[in-house]
Amino acid sequence: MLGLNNKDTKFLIIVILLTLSTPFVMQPFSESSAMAQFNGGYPDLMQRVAIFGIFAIGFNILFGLTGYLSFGHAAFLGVGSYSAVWMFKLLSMNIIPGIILAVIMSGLFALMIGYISLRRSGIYFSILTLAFAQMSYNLAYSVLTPITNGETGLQIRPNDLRILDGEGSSTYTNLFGLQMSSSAKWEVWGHLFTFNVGFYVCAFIAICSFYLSLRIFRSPFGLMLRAVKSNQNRMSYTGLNPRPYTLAAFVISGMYAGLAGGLLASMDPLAGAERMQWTVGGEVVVMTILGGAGTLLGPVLGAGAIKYLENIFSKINENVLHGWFDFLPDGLENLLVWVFARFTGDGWHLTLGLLFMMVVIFLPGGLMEGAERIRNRFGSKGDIDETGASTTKPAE
Amino acid sequence: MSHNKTTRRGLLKGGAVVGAGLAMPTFFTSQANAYTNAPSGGKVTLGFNVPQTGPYADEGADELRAYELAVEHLNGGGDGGMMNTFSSNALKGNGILGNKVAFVTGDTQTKSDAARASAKSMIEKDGAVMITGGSSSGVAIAVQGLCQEAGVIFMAGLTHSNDTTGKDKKANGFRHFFNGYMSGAALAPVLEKMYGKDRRAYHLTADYTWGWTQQESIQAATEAKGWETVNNVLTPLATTDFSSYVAPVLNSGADILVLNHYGGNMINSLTAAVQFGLRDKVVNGNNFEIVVPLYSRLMAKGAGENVKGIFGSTNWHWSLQDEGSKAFVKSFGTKYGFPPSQAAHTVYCQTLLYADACERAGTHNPCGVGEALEGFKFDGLGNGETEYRAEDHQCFKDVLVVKGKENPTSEFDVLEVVEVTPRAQVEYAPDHPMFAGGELGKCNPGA
Amino acid sequence: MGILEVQNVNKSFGGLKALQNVNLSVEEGTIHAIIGPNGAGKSTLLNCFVGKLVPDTGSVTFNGQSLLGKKPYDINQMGVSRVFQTPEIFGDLTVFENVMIPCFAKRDGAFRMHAIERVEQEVDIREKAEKMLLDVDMADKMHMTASSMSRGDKRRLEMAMCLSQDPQLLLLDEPTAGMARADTNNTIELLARIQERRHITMAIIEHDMHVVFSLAQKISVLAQGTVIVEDLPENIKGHPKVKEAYLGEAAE
Amino acid sequence: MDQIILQLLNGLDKGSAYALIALGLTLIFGTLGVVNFAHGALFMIGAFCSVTLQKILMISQITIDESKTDFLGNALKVKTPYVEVWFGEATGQAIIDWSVPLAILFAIPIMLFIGWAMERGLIKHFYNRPHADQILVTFGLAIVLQEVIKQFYGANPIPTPAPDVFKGSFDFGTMLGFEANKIIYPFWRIVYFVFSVIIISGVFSFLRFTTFGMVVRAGMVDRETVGLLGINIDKRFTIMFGVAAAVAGLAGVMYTPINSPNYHMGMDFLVLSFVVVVVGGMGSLPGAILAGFMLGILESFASMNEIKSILPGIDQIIIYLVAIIILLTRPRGLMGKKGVMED
Repeated sequence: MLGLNNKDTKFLIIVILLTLSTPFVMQPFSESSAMAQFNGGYPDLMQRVAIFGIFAIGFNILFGLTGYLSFGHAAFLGVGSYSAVWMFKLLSMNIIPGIILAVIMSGLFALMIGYISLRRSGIYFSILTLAFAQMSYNLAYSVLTPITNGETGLQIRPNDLRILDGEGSSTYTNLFGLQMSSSAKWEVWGHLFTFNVGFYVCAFIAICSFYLSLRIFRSPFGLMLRAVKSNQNRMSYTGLNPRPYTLAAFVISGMYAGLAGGLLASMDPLAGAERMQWTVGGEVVVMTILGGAGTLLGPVLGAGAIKYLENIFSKINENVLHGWFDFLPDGLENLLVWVFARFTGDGWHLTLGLLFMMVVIFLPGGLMEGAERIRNRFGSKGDIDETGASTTKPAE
Repeated sequence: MSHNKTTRRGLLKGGAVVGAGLAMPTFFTSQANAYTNAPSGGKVTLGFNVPQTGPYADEGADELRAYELAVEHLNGGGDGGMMNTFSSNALKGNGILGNKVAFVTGDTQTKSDAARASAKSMIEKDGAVMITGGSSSGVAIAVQGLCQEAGVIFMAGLTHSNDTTGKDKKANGFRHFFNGYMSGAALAPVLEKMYGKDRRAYHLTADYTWGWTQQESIQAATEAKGWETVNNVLTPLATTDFSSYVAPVLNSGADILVLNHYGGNMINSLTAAVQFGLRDKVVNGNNFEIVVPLYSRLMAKGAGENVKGIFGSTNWHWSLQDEGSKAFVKSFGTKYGFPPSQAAHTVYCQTLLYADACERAGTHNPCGVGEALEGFKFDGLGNGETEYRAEDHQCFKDVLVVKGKENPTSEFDVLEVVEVTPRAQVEYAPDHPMFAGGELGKCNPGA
Repeated sequence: MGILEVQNVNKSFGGLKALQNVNLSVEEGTIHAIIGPNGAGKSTLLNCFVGKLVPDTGSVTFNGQSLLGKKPYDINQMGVSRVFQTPEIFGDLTVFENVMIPCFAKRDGAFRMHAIERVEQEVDIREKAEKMLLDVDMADKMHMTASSMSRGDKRRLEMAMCLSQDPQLLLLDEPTAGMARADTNNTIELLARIQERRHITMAIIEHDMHVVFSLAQKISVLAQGTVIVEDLPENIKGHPKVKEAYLGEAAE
Repeated sequence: MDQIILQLLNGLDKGSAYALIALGLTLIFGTLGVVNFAHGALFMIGAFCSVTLQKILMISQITIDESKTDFLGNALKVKTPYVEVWFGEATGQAIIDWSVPLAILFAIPIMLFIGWAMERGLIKHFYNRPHADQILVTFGLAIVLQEVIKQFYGANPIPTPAPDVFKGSFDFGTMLGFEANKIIYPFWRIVYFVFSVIIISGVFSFLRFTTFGMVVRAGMVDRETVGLLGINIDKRFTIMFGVAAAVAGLAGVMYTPINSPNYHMGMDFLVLSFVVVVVGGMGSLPGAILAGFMLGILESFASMNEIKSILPGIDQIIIYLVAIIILLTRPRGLMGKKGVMED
């Protein structure tokens, strides 16, 4: 189906089902329970997980397949966001033109940076991309303020031009009138599920992105990219010029990043310079490695894990902790609250750092390896092939 | 499943349907609430969005302490703090409108993106009806925009840029803190008195929006007093070593250095300026002086001895002796063991003011609350007579001119109040050119 | 006129003259061995054929076209394949994929973007690769990861990769180095079979005289950067200059 | 002219900080082949050694002064540091005054230990892992280290002044025949420069003139061969990791009077120091030093008003711009070795 073999079709269907049921999966606890703090099924987080999933899927096409480690993909995310917001300001609050321009602009930007950076490999390449991204960030924050609105970030104003929408039109992003921010809520047995238009738009695009990346992984082009990672020397002596392949991968992943940036702006029309900072570029690297570089689903899991941690753990303050341990004697309660407070609230970075270390130390293949191990432990050999390595078996 | 309830919440607004093809899906039933996150179950949730990681984490921590104190006081706990000195008597210590006050916290990371994500989660997940906090203007403006869209009230925390209530002002946003213009208006007369009319100033300015607006304000105010501006050099935000910007100052013929920096930037640039021995020099027959227009106690502490004798302005200081300030310092100090910072004071006041406005309006509806706050005049919150101006939602009150203390008696005692500049002196017209270009818009209840 | 013509090639690294006035002509359809003591410049010469090094002066032509300044992948596309001393293969990929890549390169040229097609559906490529693996007796190892194989298998794989491109000229850099006698004999047999069946021109650098004299139809002896003798194998044996070159080395 | 000399001095000073960090980073990379993203954190920990010593020296005896009141109106608690109680006020104050230089002695054993513990406890297991894994694990470690410091010391910068004798500035201009006040430079920054020159030459002579250093250098070139000679190269490399950590830590200690240390200062330097190392060429010690000073000087020149007025914002990007130009013209940075970190 859809140009996939049976295994991949099954895989895709599972991914689609998982994505569509995110509002349930991320909202496992009843509203009244103490665990409700861990519910993540609200629109913003679900959107972010989907969007950063797209970002990481794209990054993985470059890093997972070719092994080129770019620290500068944040620049494309930023370019995508700025382009989209400018389209909202000038043309229409409909997200389609914004997203299209975001992908085009980031693609052009990636072509330029990639063309220069790919003259080098290894860490020299990484530093070149990092340098480009940092330059973009520093300039966007200061000198380019007329375009980027600097520190504050580019925002929508009621008196923007919006040629297609006309005077006094709504300032909410929409898809042909369907507002991104509108949601339906469903209360059942104390659970509250939110179905948000924006999330489903993101989810639809994320599934398309995933499908595209699946096709790339299984294509001769994907094979060439893996050849680049494996042995560039042999590739050259086999009559293949590695540069156009890596450049194509770089531009594709840059366009994915731009798409993610455009979507971020579509869900929340603000484009800040921070999106271009190296820490954001580093974040997608971390997401990809954490989930499992070179696997199809890993980067999405990594993105989900980090965004969840960032948004949920940072909100657990001592007050909440006291609520949890209320039933304990005072001394013990205070002790436990103190211990937990080191890792939550303002200590959430510590949890993040520890998580990186634990995963890299104990699960060298990232979260996907963890999933693999669990699957093996329980004996059932899943039939979803993750690495893409052995799917090129002859069709029996 | 007869007890299932499908409601439509969120920000769906009628009209403005652009594409003709798609009509509104039918599963959305009519709006159940009159405004976003109307409290239910006797509980009202406030969202405290402060920096918990990054350079301003300590400031954020102090804000959180003040928020917790305010919530305690609103719910009738503690000694009541400034509720006792507040000129409005609407608050009864039984929560807000009889609803017990609960709160959620989040981390802005001092990044507009993260701050908006955090605020959104408070609105979407926790049902916060008001968002407050923050420690930089970029964040404040970004979150203010979000609250306007989402239909909740935003009480800006520490934000000093003219833009917050200037070109980026929003109907749902209110600012208690002072701004760059007020700093200039308060400082200039003191500087003139201390250093004379005929001075030449050299500005080092953080190269982003806040820095620019403050520099513009200070330059205008000092030039009006007869000073000359020799140069204005923009420094990158990421600078940690300011030596190469400080080094040329002496040769420029300037005899005053104005540091339009905040936080780590300010600590480092001031340290570098003092290290270069600028203050020991005599230029044009005048002692060379340094001015830091925006001070905070935490920053002054970070700069250590270097702040001694250096002038600046601040929103509030714990050593003020009015009843409101004394009451606040007492209840904060008793609870936490040290005096509150200006950030703590600002957010404490705002929480009280929000609660008070709800009581007076009789609703949490942002439009009602906004109306109650607009043009509201009050006293007893530590800054003398104060007004929230209706035209731009900027708060007008006395501004403090402070100076680094020469002989501190404790680690908190680093600033001394030189002058309390009366409110009249720092007021400006709502259409002042430095604040032009924005539009308050209409209040948005979100429904 | 040979398929590969080398004329007056000079190459020096700093002060060291690696190649001096090298002249060489490889006749189409023959196996041409290049021998010589260590450090004679054999590998340098080979690198000049494939675009890894550019000679300081002189010319290298293949089918009448100059190879100078061309990139390795261009030279390969012209029909020159190379087997390395230590096998250069795609270690992370399966054996089958290793062979498919050169098949793609042969069909599509140096770059073709086919990001949406499926590898599985490239029937012609797959068939060709399968056939090639059968040819070198590796069909059973098709789905192994290449890096997990023995050294001998890796070399056979590399050979298969080069052959799958139907090269006009195959360059072999010590194809039997480090092999046991039995393996060496297998390799000799394989190369002879290929030459017989496909008439591929080969240039071999080799130390093992057994290999050289079993295969070569012509031999060039390189010593201190110059070709001292180029002749038929029977004339090389016992040639005084060759003796001097090798004994001289041994005497040192 | 005076401006140029002044910025040259600034550049040398900035450059010495970059060079010191890059030196340690390169030592680790060159010996162990590990990309250490936690190196900035080591610099930060060094700085906090200085803060810690200051805090230790300031541990105070508390006496209650009934005549004064604190901010709450209670009787004031007067703190007198024990060192002043024990050694008399003058000596005690002098010791506190000299806490930053004293912190050098304090920091060396601590940093050596941290370096050793890091290598044995964590880095050792990552020698044969991909560079990306090394980056992630050391990045995680960097976050953990800085968060731990934040838990203890808060996020606000902590002032750690230089001894009084080093306050003020020195007038180079009068020496060179300029007017007074034309070229002045703070004493402590001169001290920092001299200090870094000493450390750098110390590390170089250690590597060049001691047997230990020669073995290490040989090991950097060809680890296997040196191992075959029966030398325990791993142990020496572990020690070099400790030395590298100590170099970073000392750079941090001495830096504290220049900028008040805070918990994320390591991250601020991290990206920059990597740019320096890569521009210098991966694995090359002289390259790292050269690049450090070069970028420091260029950065200083870029912040001159004359240049900024022609190219606004140039000081924002100069380092990255130079890095790009150098990497495009010299494939392996200034003095990089072939094949190192190129795949």
